[in-house]
Amino acid sequence: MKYKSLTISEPEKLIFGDAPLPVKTKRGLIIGGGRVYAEVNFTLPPMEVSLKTLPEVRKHYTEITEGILERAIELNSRGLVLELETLLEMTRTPAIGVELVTVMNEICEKYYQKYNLPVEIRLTPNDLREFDRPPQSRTSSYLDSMLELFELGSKAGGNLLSIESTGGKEISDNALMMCDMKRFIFSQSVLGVRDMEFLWPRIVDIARKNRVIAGGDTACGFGNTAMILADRHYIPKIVAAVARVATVPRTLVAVEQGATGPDKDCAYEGIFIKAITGIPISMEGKTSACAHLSPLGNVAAAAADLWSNESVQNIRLLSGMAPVAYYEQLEYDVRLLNEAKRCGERESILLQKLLVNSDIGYDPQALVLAPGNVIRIAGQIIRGKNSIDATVSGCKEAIKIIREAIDSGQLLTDEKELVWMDILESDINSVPTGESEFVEMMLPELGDTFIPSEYGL
Amino acid sequence: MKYKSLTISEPEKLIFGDAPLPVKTKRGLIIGGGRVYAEVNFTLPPMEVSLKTLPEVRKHYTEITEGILERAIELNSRGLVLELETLLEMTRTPAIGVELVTVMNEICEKYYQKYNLPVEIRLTPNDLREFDRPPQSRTSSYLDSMLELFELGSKAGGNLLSIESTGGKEISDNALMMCDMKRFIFSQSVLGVRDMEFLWPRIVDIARKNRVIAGGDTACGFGNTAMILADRHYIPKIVAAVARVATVPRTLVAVEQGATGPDKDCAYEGIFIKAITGIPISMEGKTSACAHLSPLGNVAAAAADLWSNESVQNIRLLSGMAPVAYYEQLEYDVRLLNEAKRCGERESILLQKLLVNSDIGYDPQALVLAPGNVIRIAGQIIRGKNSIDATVSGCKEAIKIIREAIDSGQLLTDEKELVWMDILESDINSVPTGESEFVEMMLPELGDTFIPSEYGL
Amino acid sequence: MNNDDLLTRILTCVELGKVNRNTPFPPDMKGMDGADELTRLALERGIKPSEILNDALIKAMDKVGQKFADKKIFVPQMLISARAMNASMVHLKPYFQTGEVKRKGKLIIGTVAGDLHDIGKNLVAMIVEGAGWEVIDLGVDVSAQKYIHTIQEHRDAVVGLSALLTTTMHNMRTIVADIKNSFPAVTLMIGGAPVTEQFRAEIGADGYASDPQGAVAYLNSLIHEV
Amino acid sequence: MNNDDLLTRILTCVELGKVNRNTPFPPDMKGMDGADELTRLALERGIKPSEILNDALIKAMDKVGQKFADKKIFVPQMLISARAMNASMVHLKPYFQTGEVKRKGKLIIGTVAGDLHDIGKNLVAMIVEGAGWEVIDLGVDVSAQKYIHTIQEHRDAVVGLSALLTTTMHNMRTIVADIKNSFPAVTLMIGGAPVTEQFRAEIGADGYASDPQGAVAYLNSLIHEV
Ligand code: B12
Ligand code: B12
Repeated sequence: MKYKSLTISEPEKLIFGDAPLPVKTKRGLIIGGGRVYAEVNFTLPPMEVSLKTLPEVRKHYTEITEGILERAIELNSRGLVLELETLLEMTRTPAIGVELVTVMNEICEKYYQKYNLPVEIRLTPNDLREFDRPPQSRTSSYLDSMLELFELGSKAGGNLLSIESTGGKEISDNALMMCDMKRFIFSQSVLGVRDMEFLWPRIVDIARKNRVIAGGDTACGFGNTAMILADRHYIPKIVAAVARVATVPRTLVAVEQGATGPDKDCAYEGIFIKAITGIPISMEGKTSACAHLSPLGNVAAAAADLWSNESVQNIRLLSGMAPVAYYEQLEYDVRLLNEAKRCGERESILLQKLLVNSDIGYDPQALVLAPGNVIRIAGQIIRGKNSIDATVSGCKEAIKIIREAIDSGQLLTDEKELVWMDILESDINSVPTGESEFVEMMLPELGDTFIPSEYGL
Repeated sequence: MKYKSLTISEPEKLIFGDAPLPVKTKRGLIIGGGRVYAEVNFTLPPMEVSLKTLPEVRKHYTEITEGILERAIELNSRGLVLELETLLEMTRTPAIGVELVTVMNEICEKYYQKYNLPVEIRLTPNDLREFDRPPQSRTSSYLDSMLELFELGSKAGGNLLSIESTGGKEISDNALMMCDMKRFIFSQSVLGVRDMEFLWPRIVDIARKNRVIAGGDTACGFGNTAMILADRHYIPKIVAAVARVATVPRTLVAVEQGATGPDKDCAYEGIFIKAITGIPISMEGKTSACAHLSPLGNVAAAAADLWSNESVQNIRLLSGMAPVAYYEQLEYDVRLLNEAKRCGERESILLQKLLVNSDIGYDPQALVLAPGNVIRIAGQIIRGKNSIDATVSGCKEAIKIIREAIDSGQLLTDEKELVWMDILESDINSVPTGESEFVEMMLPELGDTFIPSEYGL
Repeated sequence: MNNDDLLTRILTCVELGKVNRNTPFPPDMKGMDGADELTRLALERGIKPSEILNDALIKAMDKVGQKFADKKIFVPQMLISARAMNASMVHLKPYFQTGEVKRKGKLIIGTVAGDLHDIGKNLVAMIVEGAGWEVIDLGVDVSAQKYIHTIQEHRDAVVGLSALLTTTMHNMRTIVADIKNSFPAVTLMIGGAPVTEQFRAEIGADGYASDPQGAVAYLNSLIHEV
Repeated sequence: MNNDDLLTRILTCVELGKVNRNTPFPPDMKGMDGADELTRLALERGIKPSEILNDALIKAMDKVGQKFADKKIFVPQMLISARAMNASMVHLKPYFQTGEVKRKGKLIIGTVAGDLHDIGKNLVAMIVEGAGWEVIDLGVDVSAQKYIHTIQEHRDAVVGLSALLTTTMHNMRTIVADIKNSFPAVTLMIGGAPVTEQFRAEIGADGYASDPQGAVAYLNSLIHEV
């Protein structure tokens, strides 16, 4: 592992609003520099996206951006981030994505000039490569449009670059459904890591060339898929908790390759990345209930530098448009966090303790995100000989923490979850440390579900 | 004034989750007894409501109730309140309202039996009397259907009764638009108080007879109308802040007449009622951004015993139906408050301080809701010789508090607001203390906009 | 004071809300002539009523409306300008009756059946009036019948419908259908917090605006179209 | 062991996921015969394939589905039952080909064009299969053409469409229209997180279900209708 020690090793320092390596943006946000900002996410209502409907699409993004920034002025906001996470057609036809960045950026600039409100756009092209089945992670022409959108989008005002990359997804979905942790670890620590090592140098390059910021990646398609499945009782919560931890070494690669943060929302694993690397992170919690329900409403705020709502459609609520309503909710959450920071360390730590302790007794997924536990787990991860070893070590520590909490009665657990502890453990124990060994072991049972050469194997 | 002293006279005791007079419900919620509960509010998407569409309407309320209670189980909730605030047709044809209470109550009972989850329904018939213009507050036949819904609805499972009564509305709307505080005070302290004195004994009677709980009233149509107008910059925020205070003696009448709480959401004036009487209250803040934006997102939680989202339509968000998403958000807010309570007084007071201080520097409407200021203002109100005097005294104290905060630089204020301080003050100073004097003064300028006899004048 | 100066002074009176000599507001114009006196004077001097209307009153209300839209003044300040304008209009009334001056058009407005919310509708009515339109306000809880009855008497009017409740949006839909049924050519404009452009398209109304400024813009666009 | 006992044992094997003698799961059935061996035995004994299908396999999957719906077991447990069922079905295959046994019907299912979300669709496919339907899974990003092509070959099939993105709901709309255009009589069932009953009505699909249990219920209702 590149990181040999934790950048943050005390739970009290792994706290919202402060990161050892804050990120300063063009318009003057200092993310992780002592203040938490809202990161607002939004998407279209049910409609077609194409060059034909572009005028209407643009109208939505204009209305959303105007609405949010107007409200930001009303609420005396000190700044915020807007995310443009593209949908298929916006990436497949990069001109659409670029047009939307441009439109949004013009409005941001207007508010910056007029009110001195610093707003930055995070541009997150979606990973198209999955449209080939199995994906051709390195040779697909989809890759070109993704990189083109990164390139042209950062020229157009996308000052923070991110992606939810999906390398390994062809293995992980079924692995999760079958609760096969060995396979899941393979998808993350071999395929995921290799894909990130391929993808992120390219993104970082584009960012450097265009003087924008390479934010980070998220294992949304892995960790959050697990969370959603657990939420529906499709898989045990314990499996989802361990799966979350298994995504960390994979997501870490972005930073190893030069991403500087803010890490992307959706990545509940961000807090591990912050502990290891010191970069600022975006987190989402209760105020992302518009996008998915979760057991992580409060604990997710423990170390957030940006606070996000994940995604809400531009539809009308009684108060007005949903993105504006959700922005307001985020801003009040953020006000509370910042008031604690203003008061000082004691107050911040206490508020953090309340946020954390209010959730961790109910769900193992919340438990593993408590700063103290994050530091324990991250401490094991950095000791790993390689990403596989790191992933396995992290998972083992997570299981240990969950076991302790169940045994001490601090974690409520459903009877039917318990049997999975042993299954998980023996699964994890069966993972060999060496990559070639692991690949050899898995290839026969994975058949043609993935293309080894697309991962440099 | 009936209350001669404050039941709560220290800001630190005017705190969330604890009320001197907690209310115990049939299924075992103890509201104000040491724990905050969510109160979820919801309404229909755009559709017709009639006997014809009743099956579809019922389906909505079934789906909403099931959805929320299922999520409550997932989140290990310790109980909650569901509000049925009726729409026109549900009150005009009480059978519709009663049917919906019945349907909801069956589901509540099912979850109570199966999971021991205590859930209560707050039934809030809407005030129909405004359909006559000017309203015939006492002689209208609309009154009969309202009372019938109260009566039959409490038999059907509406265990908490409330209303947003609108006596005086025929004067207050224009008074607010004109920022005529004298008229507004007249609408509240004469017409509002008289109408409350007429209406509330009837509601309390029905509650006693059916062994349900008479919750309380809210000056939503007055205080919140002012807030919304200020939010759109139609009237000054200072006017809205003082208008809020002017609603207190009016809303207090419900308690004077036997209401025991929980006071209704929408009533940001609830915190004053709690200070004066000691009953538990429902408040709404940031998580009611689905229903209206506000400058009161955090401060509103300072003394909440129930925490509400005011109203959200049963429409689909990305995560699922909006009422469920909003319930989840409320539950996490409530978890945080309750974790502070679990930790103890020091932690609760600190969290309260953060909530309050994060808002009060930005808006006079937030400022007057800070517990310390509430106690100052309420202290003046109870010294009033009568409701008019009480209202005037409260308003004067509010203006004093706002002035102090502006002068000391603690409150950001727009230049264009400032001129209104003097106008407001001279307006308020022109109000005579005696009721008959006040009536005599106002009658000529109010013409036939209201019917004196309908207020016993 | 030449005629142009006089018109400018009327404009100023309306803009600042100086109704007549006796009104105390604004303080620094105490004792000076207001819209009332100056309009009379202008007519005596033979200034054309249409000039007074267009170059003083409507221009003043335009400015006021703009200040309001820019959040520089509050509603009461706008209402006071409207009052000053009305004081002036009293003198123009005879010329309206003879047809010598004309308003831009007529708007019938009301909140739909089942709905009592009228603050927004009232604001729209006021600002549309200030923009030079005649406004017939039917109040709240207005049935299709009542709209139709009124349209019968004012065939050339545009009709505005307001709804604030998601349930009365349904009533808006049926009322729009009923009116269109009786008067296919009438122009219907809708508004109110829950109403959207999409809903307008869905129910077949002609115009939608989210605020009074939008309403005025839409109405004015109708004139230019003609 | 009489025939009834044998069927019950097959049912138990499927319910608990005992594929064959060699599979280690469930631990307390180690070394015992599984669905594989017992089905062969049953056929040898002359038990009718339709009895095996209906009284053992489908009944077992019913129970499993119910446990799943009641949140008593997780997906992997259900998948393992499905595997055991498949081990049994291998032996029944010849009888399906001769038509001696029949499935309840056929479902063509796929995630619509532009959409890659298939976890939900896969679950539906699996549970519908367990309920006795033949399932033809077209995968993800399925165009109208591909649906139509497949329907051409399976005229009696019900078609299921899944969409998880608000933008691909639009594709769902056009695909539904295209299919209905080519095959007015085909029954279309839609689902996926953003899809609603209202949307179904709007786009003219025939059925909507929010989960696999609902999908099965809907499909079964089609049989009873016939
Ligand atoms: C004030 C108010 C009231 C007052 C109304 C006073 C009055 N005379 O209008 C009172 C207290 C009486 C009231 C009663 C009720 N209300 Co009410 N009310 C409000 C509130 C707080 C503000 C509305 C308002 O005046 N806004 C300010 C004005 C200026 O804005 P506006 O109306 O949107 O108008 C602007 C534009 O929309 C546009 N516009 C408006 N009309 C038109 C027309 C045209 C042609 C055009 C072009 C433009 C246009 O221009 C206007 C100016 O900018 C809203 C909350 C909210 N978030 O909006 C709830 C709200 C509308 N009410 C609500 C409810 C539920 C009710 C009641 C049913 C409550 C009850 N259970 O008793 C009753 C219903 C009575 C009835 N049958 O109508 C809900 C509606 C929910 C739903 N399902 O639809 C809301 C959204 C509150 C909430 N969040 O739950 N209410
Ligand atoms: C897992 C997931 C992914 C995975 C998909 C893996 C896979 N192989 O399916 C990955 C990471 C690849 C992914 C990618 C993307 N995703 Co995604 N994803 C999700 C997530 C987290 C869970 C979906 C899921 O699997 N749920 C579990 C299953 C079991 O439930 P289900 O799908 O609803 O299915 C059930 C029912 O709906 C029903 N059902 C389903 N189909 C059918 C069909 C029939 C006929 C019937 C009757 C019933 C039925 O039964 C199922 C079982 O109960 C959701 C979040 C959420 N809240 O849902 C986002 C979500 C759907 N994704 C979203 C987005 C934006 C994307 C991306 C565009 C992200 C990006 N910018 O890169 C891409 C799009 C890729 C594409 N073109 O499709 C958004 C959609 C927003 C929008 N505008 O619509 C969501 C809502 C996340 C969010 N909150 O923002 N995603």
